[in-house]
Amino acid sequence: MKIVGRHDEAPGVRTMRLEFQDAADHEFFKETYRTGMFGLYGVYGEGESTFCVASPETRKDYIECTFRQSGRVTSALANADIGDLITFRGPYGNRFPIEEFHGKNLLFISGGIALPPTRSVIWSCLDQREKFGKVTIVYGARTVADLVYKHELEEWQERSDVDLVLTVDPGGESPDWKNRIGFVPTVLEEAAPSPDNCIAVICGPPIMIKFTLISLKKLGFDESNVYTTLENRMKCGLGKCGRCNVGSVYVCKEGPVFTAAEVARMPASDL
Amino acid sequence: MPMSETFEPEIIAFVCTYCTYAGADLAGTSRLKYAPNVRIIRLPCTGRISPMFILKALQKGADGVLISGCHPGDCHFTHGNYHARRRWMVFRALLDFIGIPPERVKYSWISAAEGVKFAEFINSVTEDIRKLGPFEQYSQLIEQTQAPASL
Amino acid sequence: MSIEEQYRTRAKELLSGGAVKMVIGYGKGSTSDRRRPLFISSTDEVDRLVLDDACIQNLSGYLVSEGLLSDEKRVAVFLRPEGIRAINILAAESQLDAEQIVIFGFDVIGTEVKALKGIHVEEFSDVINSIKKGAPEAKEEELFEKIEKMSPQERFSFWQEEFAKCIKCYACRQACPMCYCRRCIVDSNQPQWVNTSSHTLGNFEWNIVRAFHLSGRCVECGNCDRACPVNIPLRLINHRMAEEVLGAFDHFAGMSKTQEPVLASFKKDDSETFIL
Amino acid sequence: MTKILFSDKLDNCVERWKSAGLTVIGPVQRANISTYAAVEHAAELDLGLILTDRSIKDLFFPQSEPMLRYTIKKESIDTDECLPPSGPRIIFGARPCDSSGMAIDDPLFGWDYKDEYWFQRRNESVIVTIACTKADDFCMCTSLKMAPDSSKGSDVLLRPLAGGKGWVVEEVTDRGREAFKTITDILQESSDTAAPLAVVEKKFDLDSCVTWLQNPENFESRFWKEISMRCIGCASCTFLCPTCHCFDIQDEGDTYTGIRRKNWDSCSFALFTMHTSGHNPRSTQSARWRQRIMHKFNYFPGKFSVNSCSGCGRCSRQCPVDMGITETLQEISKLSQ
Repeated sequence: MKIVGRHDEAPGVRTMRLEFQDAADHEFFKETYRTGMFGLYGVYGEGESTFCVASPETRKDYIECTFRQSGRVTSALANADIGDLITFRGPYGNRFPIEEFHGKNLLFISGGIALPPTRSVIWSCLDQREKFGKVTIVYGARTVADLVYKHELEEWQERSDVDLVLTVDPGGESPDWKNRIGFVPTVLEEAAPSPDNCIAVICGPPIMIKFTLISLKKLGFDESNVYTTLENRMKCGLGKCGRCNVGSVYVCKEGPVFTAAEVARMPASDL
Repeated sequence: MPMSETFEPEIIAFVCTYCTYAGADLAGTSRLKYAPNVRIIRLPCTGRISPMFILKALQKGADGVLISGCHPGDCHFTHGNYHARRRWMVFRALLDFIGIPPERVKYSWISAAEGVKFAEFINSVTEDIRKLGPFEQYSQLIEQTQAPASL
Repeated sequence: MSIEEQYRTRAKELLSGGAVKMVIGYGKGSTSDRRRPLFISSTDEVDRLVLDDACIQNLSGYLVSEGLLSDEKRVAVFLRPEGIRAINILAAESQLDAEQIVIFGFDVIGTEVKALKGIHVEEFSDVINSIKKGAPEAKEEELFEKIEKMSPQERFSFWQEEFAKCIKCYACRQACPMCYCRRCIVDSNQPQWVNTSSHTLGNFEWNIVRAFHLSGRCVECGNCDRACPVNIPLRLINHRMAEEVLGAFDHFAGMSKTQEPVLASFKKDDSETFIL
Repeated sequence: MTKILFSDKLDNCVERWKSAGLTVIGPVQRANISTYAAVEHAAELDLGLILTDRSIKDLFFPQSEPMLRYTIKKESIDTDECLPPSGPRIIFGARPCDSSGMAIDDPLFGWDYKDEYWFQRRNESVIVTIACTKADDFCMCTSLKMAPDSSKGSDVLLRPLAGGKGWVVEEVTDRGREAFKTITDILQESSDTAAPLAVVEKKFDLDSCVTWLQNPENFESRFWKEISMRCIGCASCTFLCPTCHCFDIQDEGDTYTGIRRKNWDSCSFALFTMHTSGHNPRSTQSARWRQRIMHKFNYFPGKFSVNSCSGCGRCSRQCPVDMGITETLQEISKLSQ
């Protein structure tokens, strides 16, 4: 795939827009891709790395992905320039059942670098805004600089049909920070969205998910109405190589999207 | 490949920037002619030359490796080359025991003033490695990595 | 009283008085000729300890398991002289505090188990000294001599055949008390110094690197050699390296807990005959 | 009357198979280890072994193999897929535990995406298994509801005659029948009967172990830490195991050209599941050992209705610290009573 656009979201975090080189591949992607699926992005000579497709199923002319430069593959991806070719294998995995969300209120909760998978769902819904009820987004990061998709955050903030709650961890605020300060679960409890007819989508580091699930329970959310995506280390994406499974669940085949009820059935200490 | 006159060995040189690299520079500015088979990699000190570098050079297909730095006592960092010397001693024994001929890895001390010694050293090493011929045992291993699994 | 009984009694005393929090020793294995590492932390388990000539494994590697010694409590461990030397090296390389280690020293001569006197590592220096003296004269294995006599090409072919078997299970590394790095060089991928694939080239690299990193540190306990599931004679390479540092730098690994690591020290008059 | 293949005729068979275009593979001693390798003559085969050190898995899922070659050019990337070497082959003298191990892994490599590397080799191989008349302390097929003469995964099963004279031939699959057609005239009808099978003592009660493993409460049991305390975290058990199938994908090469390889990987390595962030879902050795046992006797059968263990006992036989599946299941067996 060809890199047609790239920009930095936060220190070390980059978004790339990729276009298909091969029409048949693009057709296949158009047919199969649904929000929530992931892909293996690679640079030959370095390897492949798994992350979600950050662009929604309503926009399939390209793929957008956002990643933090941290390992061998992501460093190579970060070094790739506009016009360079990288590989994409996928889309793999299951999806968010967006149709089932129709007519419901939506609550998105996300932390740090985990906004991309949530963003994919957010845009899938905002691109057909009329089909959904109230949309609330709670997003937090360690510091102001670590917030990703800053332009889109501004856009969402300005939209009257989206309720955006931004927060940074204590100590991470900048002098002109006007939004909330506090950890995501705390801020969520303060915002206290109603669980009535509401679907929650949460994505974040394991520790955030753990405490946010507790908060959601307190707020009265039913586990089957809470969705999350588990992105484990993967190599094959085809249910063979054996590293992504949590208990008996192969995340690459049966996931990465799970309801909190499904997650609760998995062995907690192996998550 | 038969050992013929046409064989031009590929040699990688790891040199310290303060002495040998300056010596190479001197050889150049003095217009001394020396064999073009050597690719020089400049490092801050011989103490920085990890045996991994030597292995990597062989793994990437070098026929010989050459290592050079400041004379004992002259190290810019006072004793980097003393440490390096011990390491080479041990590494040489190891290579020998594994069957990688020690003649393929050469060591020397060349100061910034020894442009002539540098040119002569390069020439003699190139000549020696040329005589040894291509490092076929290792290239055979490298080829194996390209081949599909045998069964 | 047999040594086994003596040590059981001592273990009981140490554990009951709280002098040590754990005793690492040997227990019965899955067959009559096997012994397995045993971790005892209560006095009623002490009778499971076994000490006989089948207790071969060097247990010192367990001492550097993550978190074991971080509470500054003492741990007792059954060690042969090689194991005791390993403690010296680990202490010299700041991997543990030798004060925390209570040693149940023993040696096996023929089939007879002999107790080694002492509790702390410095008390065994006589034993280690006498091994050092014996080292150069120790009878070398036939295979070792055979390899030494080979031409480089023959040696290469010999090791090629051996390393071709390697499956990169890293049992040699995991079994070695000296391989304590939290992240081994083969696990580092930026850059990838050693190919992780177990093709022969990658296996050559791995085995050379492993041997080099153990040069002057290996105590020849044989853990790696016994652990190797494909029977690569790793002991030969280790022995060659030990011989080299002894000959070239008069370095015998694990003499004391303050001994300078051979490749982190130097002498101005070190031999350099090979340098042009 | 049964069909018999006499040992002294084996070399004729090898000749026959070779001229029929089959590569003949069997257990041999090479460089101080027993393994499977291609042979030219029957004399090279070492059929007296209880079990080879290396498993038959090597022949279907090698420790390292290229998947594709890439060349990066200015405007495009050329790739060239490397498929395994093809050609029919006959594996003579596998043990029932090894052969059944291959059948156990078939559903894994076949679910959803069909692994060509595995199935090309599977489809081109005839496995001739020899039932066991000898066993050692580590053999445990009977504990896994198998037997020294299980024919699972075999195309032909041979039962040894007393005195090593030959084998009673039992053709199991069409592929086996096909391969043995080439030697029909070498086989002889005889009333000889097979020697008694090896007696493999039952070491644990599998059903009660599985019930214990399936109970979510036992996931956090102290047992896991205790049983795996001496585990040093190497991969010799997983790599020698005929059914362990985890792998890694690695690129070797530079920015211009190189090879993408598939290498064995092991759940006992800490790095296996480690995220780049440093978070590791299976962060302790006990969690990793638990995963291995759970995967073999709980998760895998849950998905594919078969235990991912054929009872060869290599894990225990080769373990540097004398651990293994046998001991763990024996202990679980005790706990579940």
